[in-house]
Amino acid sequence: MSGVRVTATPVDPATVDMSCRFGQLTLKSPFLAASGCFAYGEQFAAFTDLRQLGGISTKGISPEPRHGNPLPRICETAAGMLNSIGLENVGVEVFVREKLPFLRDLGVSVWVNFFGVDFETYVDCARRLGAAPGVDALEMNISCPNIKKGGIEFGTVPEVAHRLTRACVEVTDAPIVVKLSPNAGDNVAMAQAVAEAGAHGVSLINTITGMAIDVRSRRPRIATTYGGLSGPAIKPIALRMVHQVAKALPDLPISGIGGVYTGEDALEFLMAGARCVQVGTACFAEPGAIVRITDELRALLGELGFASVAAAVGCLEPIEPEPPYASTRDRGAAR
Amino acid sequence: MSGVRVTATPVDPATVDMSCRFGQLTLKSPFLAASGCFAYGEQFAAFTDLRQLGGISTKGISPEPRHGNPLPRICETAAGMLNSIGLENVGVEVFVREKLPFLRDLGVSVWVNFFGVDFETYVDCARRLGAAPGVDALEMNISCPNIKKGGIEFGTVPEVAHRLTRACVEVTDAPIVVKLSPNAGDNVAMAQAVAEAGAHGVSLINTITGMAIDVRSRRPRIATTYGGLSGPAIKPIALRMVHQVAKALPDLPISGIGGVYTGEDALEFLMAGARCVQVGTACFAEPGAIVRITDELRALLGELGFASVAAAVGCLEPIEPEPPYASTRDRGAAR
Amino acid sequence: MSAAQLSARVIDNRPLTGGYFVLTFEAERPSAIAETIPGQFAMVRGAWGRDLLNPRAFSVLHAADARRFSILAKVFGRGTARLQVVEPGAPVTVTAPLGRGFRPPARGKTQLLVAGGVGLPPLHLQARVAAQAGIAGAVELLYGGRTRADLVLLEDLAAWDVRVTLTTEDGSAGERGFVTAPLERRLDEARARGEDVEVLACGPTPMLRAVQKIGLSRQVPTYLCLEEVMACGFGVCLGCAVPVYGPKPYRYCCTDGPVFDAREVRWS
Amino acid sequence: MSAAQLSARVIDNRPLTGGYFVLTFEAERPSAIAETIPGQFAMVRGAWGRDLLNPRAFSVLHAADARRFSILAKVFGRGTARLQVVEPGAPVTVTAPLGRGFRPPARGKTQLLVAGGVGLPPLHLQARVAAQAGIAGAVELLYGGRTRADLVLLEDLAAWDVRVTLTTEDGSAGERGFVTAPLERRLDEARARGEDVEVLACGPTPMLRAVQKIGLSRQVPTYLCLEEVMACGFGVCLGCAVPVYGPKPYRYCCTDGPVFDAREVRWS
Ligand SMILES: Cc1cc2nc3c(=O)[nH]c(=O)nc-3n(C[C@H](O)[C@H](O)[C@H](O)COP(=O)(O)OP(=O)(O)OC[C@H]3O[C@@H](n4cnc5c(N)ncnc54)[C@H](O)[C@@H]3O)c2cc1C
Ligand SMILES: Cc1cc2nc3c(=O)[nH]c(=O)nc-3n(C[C@H](O)[C@H](O)[C@H](O)COP(=O)(O)OP(=O)(O)OC[C@H]3O[C@@H](n4cnc5c(N)ncnc54)[C@H](O)[C@@H]3O)c2cc1C
Ligand SMILES: Cc1cc2nc3c(=O)[nH]c(=O)nc-3n(C[C@H](O)[C@H](O)[C@H](O)COP(=O)(O)O)c2cc1C
Ligand SMILES: Cc1cc2nc3c(=O)[nH]c(=O)nc-3n(C[C@H](O)[C@H](O)[C@H](O)COP(=O)(O)O)c2cc1C
Ligand code: FES
Ligand code: FES
Repeated sequence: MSGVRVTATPVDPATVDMSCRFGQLTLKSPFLAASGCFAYGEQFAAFTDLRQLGGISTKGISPEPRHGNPLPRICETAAGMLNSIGLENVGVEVFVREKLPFLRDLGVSVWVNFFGVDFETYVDCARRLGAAPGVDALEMNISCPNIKKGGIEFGTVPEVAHRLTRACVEVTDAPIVVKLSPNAGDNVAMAQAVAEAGAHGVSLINTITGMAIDVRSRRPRIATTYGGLSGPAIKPIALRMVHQVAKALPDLPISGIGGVYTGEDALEFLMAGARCVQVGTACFAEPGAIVRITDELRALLGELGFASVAAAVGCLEPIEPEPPYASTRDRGAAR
Repeated sequence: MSGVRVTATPVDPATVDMSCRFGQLTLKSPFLAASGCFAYGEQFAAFTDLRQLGGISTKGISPEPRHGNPLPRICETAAGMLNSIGLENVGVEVFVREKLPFLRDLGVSVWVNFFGVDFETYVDCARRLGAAPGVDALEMNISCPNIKKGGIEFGTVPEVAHRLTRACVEVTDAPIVVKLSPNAGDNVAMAQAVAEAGAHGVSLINTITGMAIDVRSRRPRIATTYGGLSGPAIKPIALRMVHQVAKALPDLPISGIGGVYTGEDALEFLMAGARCVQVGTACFAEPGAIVRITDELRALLGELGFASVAAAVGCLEPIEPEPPYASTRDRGAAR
Repeated sequence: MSAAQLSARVIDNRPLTGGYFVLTFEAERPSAIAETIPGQFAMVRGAWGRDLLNPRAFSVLHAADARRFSILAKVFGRGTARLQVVEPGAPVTVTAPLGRGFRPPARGKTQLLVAGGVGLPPLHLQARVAAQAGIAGAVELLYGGRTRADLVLLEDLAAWDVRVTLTTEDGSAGERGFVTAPLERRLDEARARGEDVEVLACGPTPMLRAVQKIGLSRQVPTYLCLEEVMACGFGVCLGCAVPVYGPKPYRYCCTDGPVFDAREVRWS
Repeated sequence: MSAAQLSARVIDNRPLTGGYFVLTFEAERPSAIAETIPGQFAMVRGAWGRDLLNPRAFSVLHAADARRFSILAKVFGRGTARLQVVEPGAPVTVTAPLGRGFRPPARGKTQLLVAGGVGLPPLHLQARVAAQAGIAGAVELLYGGRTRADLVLLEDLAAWDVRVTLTTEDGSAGERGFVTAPLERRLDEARARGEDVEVLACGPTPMLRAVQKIGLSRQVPTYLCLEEVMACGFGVCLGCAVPVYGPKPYRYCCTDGPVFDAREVRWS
């Protein structure tokens, strides 16, 4: 069977240090609920122990409330799903007044995912949310594939992303984590640009623009024609992007996102260089998914001899080279 | 249930015209075997009736023979697989002498997939292959994620792709179909660039660069660290790219590729605007896959009232708008 | 909300006519499932690996106790196809009970239960509730299908003494045609008699659209149990939007519904 | 090549000790499976939807006739986990027989069959062939496992009168240690006797590497049945490369192998 098995003496899972450092931020677990898959958290209280999470990234917040897109908004694809919700949200004011207190009281890291429809509204959003008590970080979504006006260009042109990030960083003390678009040509350039602009870290990846067609109605399965692809289908792409950025910018904290369903998936992201991991689509079928995944990671880290989450971050090793090829006829094929 | 069902009177599948026009090329069926998934065709003769295919795209050919990459070269992912074969091939000379005659005698459309390691070798390859008898089209792979030297930049910078395409078009009479990279930022710009350079059509998509990690060996599952993702997982992304290019360049023939496993998958590509469809990974688990998929498409076209493959191409319709929203209190919520 | 995520096992898979089947589950631990209100639903996902990612929504047909409940289904696509062949013992993940159901039956008022196809379960449960409350006369079922085989579980309704009117498109059982025809007659009769009626409907969207028109034009209180594609079922993905009139353009099938007042649904 | 794509059904799923199980399939139509040479394999894929995309390779354990054949497996990952629980009647797609097997047993020459874990099937079949040819004495099985439960199908070998040497790492059966110890002793004995021997081995890569060293150092003809990750199994994906010495740096496990001359494998 392929792959040597690194033999490290197992560690008692109970003793594994699950805490996670993401730049200045310390999380008690490396798992956050991914934006848009956890709403504002309340609904999950009925299903799972929210206090066991490392943190929660909220549904994307805009300065003004937004209604969503026409339906259908979602459809399933092979090992994934498409969505075009339209960044529906309650807006900054209602969020701060009605949603934030609940999150703050959970004692988990609160990342407020936000966006604007243009430069000014991004900055305005960052200022107002950053000033709200109980916000641990602002996750700036410059990568939403579903919003027509604005959005996209911020996520694809490094210079633009740099200017936007700098402007937001300047109006708040809250650390800003920029969520990058997998649809951008060059993620390393994007990450570099926002890092130089003062971003605290980056989140990789958002959904990948995709499409599905209902051949019987001859219509797209998503009202807006295209939607964002999420789920296990995109994991290999997300993992590659995380690894590329981690290699190029080893000091930049990365929050790995994309198709995480098990503790093993999460460990792949950590080994690739992510400091923490977000879980999105998995929470739909199984509201308690993150707690299960956390237990699985703890057990796996113990089994593989990692004393802490931190020890696993970026520990990927290169494949050992094959013995040199020589067409030595004497040892050559017999048959 | 979502989606109106377009009610067209069914057609007897036996009478459905399965022939397919791809620019000047006429194929007896819209299905080609995708490059690298069918080798040079011989092996499949034992499993399936090759004469039922519309065509075959060969393993990528380079001027000189190439050995492949170290192992592991493949691994499975959710609804997909990663590969980094390294464009191993027998080279132009051996291909023309030993492989081409077999393909020519099948009476299916022979697309020779080719690449070079730099500008000159691309052009040299196009000249020599284009001159070989029995080559119906040259599929220029400017998008291989696995080859270090050269390759990638040709597939990501429109100007470079334009120059390369023009140079190849000038040295051969064989129609050149350019296989684009899904890793490029803007596929429409790429398609436009190669179309203006004289490309006969484009193939969309090649594999998407991805990664997987074996957490027990702490090593990548692919020796070259990254590999190309194929299979149903990428279908929504491929379909979106085909649709984007078809909308922007309605006259440019597109060969749709990515995760096709059933006749319904193929019909989605046709409706999105592809003139023909290639099947790759599906041929591994089921060497007879293309014949099955062809039968499924024929039956489905009949059921849905399409008299021909051509009638289905680009027939996607927009979703009908919802009745206007009015907050008419009188009709407002009762509960 | 008193819903919970449950690990359950299939304990029975009973095929009926017309490709319908009744699946019965037993959860590891008790939950509020026994208090399910007709129209409330469960999100069900089998051990489907990573291909079928999302659970599927099914109205609760009956909850025998706090651990055992059943659904009525028919093969529609890939998920229901897998459920149709599950063997007893197969594990499923369930979140239930979800959503808002129908208002309860009440003496002195007649609820006309209009069912089509897989829309039967909520109304079948409503009839059960009425019967158990000793007011079987407060509900009447109008039940339509393409053909006789599409009309299932009639024996229960007979046992409960619930008045049932059947229609089939091919006339193989009951009256030939759509279920909306007897509905209109019954409503006219009620108006003539000055009878206090309301309409509760669940079934294919075309049927619900017709029922909406009929109910609104006659100004009879009409409630529709809707189906939308759902990813979560508890209000977080925002995928199941329903276009409505009112303060906002959309409400959510899974949390505001699946039962909606016909007046607010923005369709026709 | 006489291989074919076959639609088959599971007709038996027999659990053995140590988590091993024997699956028997029956193909819809006859094929060359009955002529399988020991070491040749089948690519097997169940009705796995779109999640597990590729078939899995399994050495043919035995082909009773042109339609029925069986494999020996153990749960390793996701695919074998699904196969372990298949019920009779479950459909599978099979391409077989594939690859090049071992050279046949012959009078006057002793083949030492070295097996470890799931590497047993090709050697078990080789022993069967020898026994059926009435030359059971031309083969000897050296069979190693972690513990007694890992050693399966011994009853067959006993019935065929094949000489068997067992080893277990914990000493629970046969000699304590690795199978390579008795192999070295046996080779020394053969050299002393001037006996004509060759080594046929299949098992975990570490075992095969050790066998390669032993065989090469003693210049005994040694053949290794290798395992590589495979997508197709018939030479088109080029995924199953094996590093070799010779005219080219790689050959293919599925078409040039899975049986390779130990001298050409570029490992140690
Ligand atoms: C509140 C609610 C209650 C339901 N109760 C029942 C019930 O009691 N019995 C029953 O048999 N079915 C019921 N359904 C419908 C059931 O959820 C769908 O049949 C199921 O989702 C289809 O899944 P599938 O995997 O078979 O089809 P898929 O392969 O998932 O989908 C096939 C096609 O149907 C569309 N689709 C998928 N799910 C839905 C949906 N929920 N609504 C509309 N279109 C959809 C898909 O977009 C696709 O075009 C209910 C749905 C809802 C929302
Ligand atoms: C020629 C040949 C004959 C074989 N004969 C048998 C047999 O008789 N009985 C038996 O039980 N098994 C046999 N195998 C091994 C069997 O194919 C693997 O156990 C199977 O592929 C693992 O699949 P899985 O889904 O259980 O594991 P997966 O979940 O697919 O893989 C788990 C891990 O194993 C790796 N892996 C997957 N397949 C292979 C492989 N073929 N070789 C090495 N590593 C792999 C994956 O990369 C992954 O890291 C044979 C393999 C080959 C190539
Ligand atoms: C229904 C849905 C809504 C989402 N909404 C947002 C959002 O508002 N802001 C954002 O940055 N990402 C959003 N995402 C993207 C997720 O946060 C995550 O990046 C993506 O789904 C990949 O992770 P997953 O595969 O674990 O779901 C959304 C994803 C889904 C499925
Ligand atoms: C093993 C393997 C080898 C491939 N080799 C080539 C190649 O040589 N040239 C090329 O243009 N595409 C190559 N491809 C890409 C396929 O032609 C196709 O574009 C891609 O796999 C997506 O289609 P699929 O999902 O149907 O497999 C290869 C794909 C696979 C899986
Ligand atoms: S199904 Fe997710 S919000 Fe309704
Ligand atoms: S497994 Fe595909 S070439 Fe060997």
